[in-house]
Amino acid sequence: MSINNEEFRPKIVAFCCNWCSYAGADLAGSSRLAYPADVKIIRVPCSCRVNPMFILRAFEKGADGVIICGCHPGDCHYSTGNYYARRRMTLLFSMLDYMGVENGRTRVEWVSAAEGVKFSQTMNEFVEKIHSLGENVRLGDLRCKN
Amino acid sequence: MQELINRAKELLANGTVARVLGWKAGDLPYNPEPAFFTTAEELDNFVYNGFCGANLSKYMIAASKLEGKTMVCLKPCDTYSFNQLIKEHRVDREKAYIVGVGCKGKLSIEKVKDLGIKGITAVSGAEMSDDAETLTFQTIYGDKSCAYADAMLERCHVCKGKEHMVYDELIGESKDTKDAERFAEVEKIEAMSPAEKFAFFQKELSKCIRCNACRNVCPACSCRKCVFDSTKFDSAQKANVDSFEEKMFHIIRAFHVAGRCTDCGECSRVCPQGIPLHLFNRKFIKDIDELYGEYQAGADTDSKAPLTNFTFDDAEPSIVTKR
Amino acid sequence: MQRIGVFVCHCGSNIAATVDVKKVVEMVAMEPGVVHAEDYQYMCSEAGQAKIAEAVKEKNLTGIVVCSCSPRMHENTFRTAAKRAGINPYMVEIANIREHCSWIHKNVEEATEKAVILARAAIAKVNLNAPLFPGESRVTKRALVIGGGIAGIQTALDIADAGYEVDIVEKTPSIGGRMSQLDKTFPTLDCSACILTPKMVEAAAHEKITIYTYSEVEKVSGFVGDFTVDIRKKARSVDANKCTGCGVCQEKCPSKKAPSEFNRGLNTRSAIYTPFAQAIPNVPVIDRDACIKFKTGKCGVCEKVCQAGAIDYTQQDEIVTQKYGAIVVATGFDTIKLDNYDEYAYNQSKDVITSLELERIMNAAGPTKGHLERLSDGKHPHEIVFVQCVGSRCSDNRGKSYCSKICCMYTAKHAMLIRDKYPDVNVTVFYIDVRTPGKNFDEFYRRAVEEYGVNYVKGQVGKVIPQPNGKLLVQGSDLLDNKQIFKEADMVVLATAIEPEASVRQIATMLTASIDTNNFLTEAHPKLRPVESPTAGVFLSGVCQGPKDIPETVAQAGAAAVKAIGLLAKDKLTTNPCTAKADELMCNGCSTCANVCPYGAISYEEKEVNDHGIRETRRIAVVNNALCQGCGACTVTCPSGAMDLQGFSNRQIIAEVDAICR
Amino acid sequence: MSSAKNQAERIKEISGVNPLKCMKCGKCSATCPAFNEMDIKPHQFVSYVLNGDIDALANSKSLWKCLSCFACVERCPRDVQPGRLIDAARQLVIRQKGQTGLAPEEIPELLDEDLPQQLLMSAFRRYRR
Amino acid sequence: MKYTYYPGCTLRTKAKDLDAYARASAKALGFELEEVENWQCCGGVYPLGTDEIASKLSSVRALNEAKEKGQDLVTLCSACHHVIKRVNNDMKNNDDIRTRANNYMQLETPYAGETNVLHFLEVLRDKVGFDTLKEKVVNPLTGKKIGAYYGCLLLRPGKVLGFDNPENPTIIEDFIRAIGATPVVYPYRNECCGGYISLREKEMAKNMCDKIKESASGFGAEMLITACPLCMYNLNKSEAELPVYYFTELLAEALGVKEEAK
Repeated sequence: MSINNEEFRPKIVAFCCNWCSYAGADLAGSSRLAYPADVKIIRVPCSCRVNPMFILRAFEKGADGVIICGCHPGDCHYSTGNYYARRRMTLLFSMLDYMGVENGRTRVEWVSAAEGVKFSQTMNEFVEKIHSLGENVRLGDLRCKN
Repeated sequence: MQELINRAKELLANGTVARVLGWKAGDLPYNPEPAFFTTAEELDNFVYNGFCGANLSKYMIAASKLEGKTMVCLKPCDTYSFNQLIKEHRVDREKAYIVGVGCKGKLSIEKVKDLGIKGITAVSGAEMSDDAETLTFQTIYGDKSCAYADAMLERCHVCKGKEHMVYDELIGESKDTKDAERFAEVEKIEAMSPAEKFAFFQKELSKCIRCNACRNVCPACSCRKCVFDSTKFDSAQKANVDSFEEKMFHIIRAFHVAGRCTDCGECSRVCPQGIPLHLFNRKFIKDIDELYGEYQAGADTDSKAPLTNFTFDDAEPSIVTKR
Repeated sequence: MQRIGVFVCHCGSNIAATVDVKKVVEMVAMEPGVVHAEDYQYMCSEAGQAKIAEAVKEKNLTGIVVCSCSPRMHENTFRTAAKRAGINPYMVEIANIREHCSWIHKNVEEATEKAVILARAAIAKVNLNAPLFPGESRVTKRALVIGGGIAGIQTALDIADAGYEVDIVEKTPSIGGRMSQLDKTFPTLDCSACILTPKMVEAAAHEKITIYTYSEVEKVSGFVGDFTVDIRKKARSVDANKCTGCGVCQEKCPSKKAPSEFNRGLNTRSAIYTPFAQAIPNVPVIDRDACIKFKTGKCGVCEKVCQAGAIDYTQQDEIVTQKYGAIVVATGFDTIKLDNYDEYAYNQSKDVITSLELERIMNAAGPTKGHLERLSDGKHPHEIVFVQCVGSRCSDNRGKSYCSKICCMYTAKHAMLIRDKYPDVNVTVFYIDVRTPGKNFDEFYRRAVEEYGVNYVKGQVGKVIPQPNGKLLVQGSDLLDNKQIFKEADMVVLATAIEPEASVRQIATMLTASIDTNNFLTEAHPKLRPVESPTAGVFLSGVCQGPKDIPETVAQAGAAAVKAIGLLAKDKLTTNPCTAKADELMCNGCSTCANVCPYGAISYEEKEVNDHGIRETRRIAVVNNALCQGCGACTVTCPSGAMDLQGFSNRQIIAEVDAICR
Repeated sequence: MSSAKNQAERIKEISGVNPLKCMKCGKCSATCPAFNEMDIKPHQFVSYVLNGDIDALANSKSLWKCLSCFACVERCPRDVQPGRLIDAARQLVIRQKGQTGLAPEEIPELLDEDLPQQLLMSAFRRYRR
Repeated sequence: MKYTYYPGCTLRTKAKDLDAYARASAKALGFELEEVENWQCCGGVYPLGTDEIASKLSSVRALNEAKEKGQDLVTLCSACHHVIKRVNNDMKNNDDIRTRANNYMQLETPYAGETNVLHFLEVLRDKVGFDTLKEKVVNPLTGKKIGAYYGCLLLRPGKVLGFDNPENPTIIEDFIRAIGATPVVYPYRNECCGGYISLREKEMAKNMCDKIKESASGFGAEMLITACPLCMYNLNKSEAELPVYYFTELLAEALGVKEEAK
């Protein structure tokens, strides 16, 4: 099915909060605000549902970038979920950076249900960033393959 | 040491405790091991010296379920772990009679060996009664000696201090052995280029044989069933078809204990492959201190842990790229 | 293993034009667990749903994947269809191949590939789905309306008329809102007060309505059907039960220099005041910042002159805690500050005013008793210039990007009223576009031009230049004539952009209702659910949702009321079954999960368990399904993974990740 | 035509202005102190660029009348910045070989003894390449 | 306090007194102006084109010198101020311009807008403080009714220059109050004087300046003050009777150092 074997087609997983960014992605869709097909969205009830294991799992399975989108701080549907997510992701990203994994491969963005434009822009930027980083080899290869 | 034994016998005799949790001599002069003692006779095997690095807090999870109290010997740094376990309802404070034992720094046999001292038949200077300045070894190659500090575990060079956080009584003197910066090693890695960092960790992690020693010894890794043994994450397969666990084990383990790890250093101490595992935990501790305010797990039993807490204006995850 | 049926919707050409649906069917049919796959024109139609039922029967399906529009559109439709076909509704998953795929991609091959991947993820998830059964929660039969303007009043009246208790919380001393400040209304030129005050009185007299004025919502907890709200009743310093509303205190109050909020600061009021004559309740409040007694301890005139003994300087704020089943937000609007628009000289000249200030000037109860005069020298103006779109339609960060919607019409109204009452006054309106969608609106505007001779000039004003002689030189464009024109005016009226009342942000945060970048509250769906917030049990009334005029506001207020009534009419609500659940054998009882639960839904029990033959009593987390809202914060904080979220379980999400990254 | 299109693109590039953002309110022309001196008015620049009518712009005397006072830039509600468009059109002209808005031989008669250097400098930058 | 100082071409020739009064006043106020070594002309106008790099380099050189000295860069002429502040803004915020300019410059460490650019008036307002200035005035200009003439270049675009409210500025009025005189606010104080157009379009510039002066006189101003030599030149071409001074001259007078400057 691949379009062009030569071209790098990144695999990007986006975890989107059902109440804000998932709806923001819907709005981007109904407003026909394009972003690359490389982005695949997984619906979660809240950014605080995103377990670091999901992210590492994605990288291990060959993802080139993972983005987590939640409600703006202060606007969490469950009041406080995104605050916990913010701390968890900050620490996780810092650890990945510490281990030499390019920190552009992970991102957290707050996108509300009304921000279709922001959703599309964010995804375009993120895909561009992943393109500039190229294929993810590091997280898939933390142990020397011998 | 004798004072400890005497006190233990006394407590057993008067029925205050049903058993004593301490260390008994191993088959070599430098490998004492954790042990329960239930009679005065058994206590003749009790030892406490510079090689008693093991943190006994975790054994109290099991001991808490036993009939009667247990006298447990905790070094100052071990009491942080015990506090953390109280906080997480894993041990029962009422079931423990805590004897805070003095500590003058614990020794690493690996370090001794690295100093070229091998074939050891006897050690002196590791008793807790002296000043802990010099160690003398009888070896099959003759007598050798080294400075006590040169043989100390890494964690003792960044010692959290002489104070016990929780105890019923104190026996023995402690010494402040801190002579290095706690985060110096972490900072060194932080300063590397991404490629160097990656090479460093790839090299270290490649040594891992997944023996689970780090997990088993860790007082924070006290789960009844580890996620890595659970069917609920599809992360339990040991077969080669799924290499997820092997690659991510240490990151996840460090994340799971982030904000709960007291930096007791047991993981690095027990790793048979010599992987400096504390570097993961200490990175999280450093980040937590810098981003959310200084926090020492186990310093108390009621503060909110950094990962179950937040402020409205916490740093955004993008700070990682900016720092 | 599940027996899964996959149904791929064309959505007319919405999906089928960009996604090769046949190819999707072909590809997904090979997935593990899939025993049936088909495509259809409109899956959401009766016929489409019938196809699902048929396949369930024929192929003995245990799980369903629908590849269609967003689950936010039709998840419910397909769950209901599944239920009818005899499958647990929670065995349905939607692959969003419209909003997240066909609508944003152009290349058919790419879009088809993505659609297949999204379908695979949904299939992988359904393979791990388990039937779920919703519980029930009770509904408190009382509604809260935040804001006592025309929107809030109308909503409250409609809910109360249906027989439910309603509380109105209004932060100013009186209900009435912005509408009470208006002089006349378009497009029929009714007197605003004449049509508003009867409604205010009706609300005050209604036995089902309780009005808390000079009060603010302080804390909101709970969820749809069962909110608990703290209302702060600010100290009035006047005992409402004793006050007779005679007004003597206001007359005698020696401190009369506080700017009148009601008259937009154009004149002053006493420290003890009711905002306007028809205020409800007719009980004054003491403005403690302006009151001499509160500032110096010496005065007490109001206490002395009050025959009823109603003055109480010691009164404290009071917190009222009340339970509600539904909450309606009706917080309204304000005009923007003009500090970013000094080219119009609003801050430099008293004779440059906003339209809302003109309303007060035109009003008989206003600062000039209804006489049109210049605020600088009290002289009668002969030339008035109106400037449209001041701060509206600005994408340069100085103003608001949206059209404020009401300005074109009220400017026509002002122009007409001025020309009617003062035929000697020339009126010029600088406009960019005249926007008059609405019944009789364009006719109204044309009357201003044709019957009243208002001079409309197409072009924006660049600068208002105060002249040494006190006049204002208006420098503007006449685009149709391609000229720059200079007009000497006596007054300039700025059609100032409106923005949501500043307090709405805080209220939205308390309600966890989402808000857009302009601080307007977001609707659950922009077209189909325009008066509901995405947060269940929270409804939107009036300008807090978007700019609108009075008739629209009243209509929306009624709609919000109906939605609230629909909720209050139920005795029980079915709860979301996607709640957290702890595995007894894995739980450590460490309490970490309870620390992050925003609903206090997790408690601990000493429970006897049988762990592979070991019987012991353990401390174990137990989730209260009625309280749990399913956010999942606990699942991630649980170190052992004992806590999981039904419907979004660890294994399900990991399966989706794996399917996407395959 | 295609070269006009290229030139329009070039103007957009040099100016960094997106003329599509304009809502044709005329505030720039309402603001411009040189309005009466201009044949093509500030607000019209936007449509000329959009329509690709670059020849007319190049021959417009407006190019040499704009004061670069930035009043239109400051007040434009859509952040279109018409002043930048005018300047880009002027750039397009003076960058062509042999084109100049000010010939050296013109200069002596324009001078007087109070004239500040700054004026000459600015004028050179404006009129010449 | 020491500042790096960029005088600009005109202050070395036709507007020597603008400069001399500023230096004398600075001394009296206790700060020092260290002239940029071998400064080059700023070009007089900010190159608006997104692709113009070479014409921005002289500003970058001055900015970089201040950076290396660890000082703020002070300007006096409105045009220099406008150009240098905008170039600095580009160097800080425009990746393309920064990269290309640094490619030309070949500096040891690339320049990225680190220097803080201040107009002399901003130094008075933000560093010295108008209250302090008021205390140091020995010869208050009591009774003088003065109109501030801002012109365009100090104020616009407001977002980039961040000098003052571009439509209703107050900094020079506050300055006038600090030296003991009475400011006269008039609406044309931020209108253009004609700028460079006066080289050829003498009449056009004259008309514009007439309007400015008439407006100021109308509101009761007895004189105008300005920071810009070009504004000064253009305003003087208008025949309307209203004297124009550099603000530094009045400052020096108020501080009692006017004679020293000569």
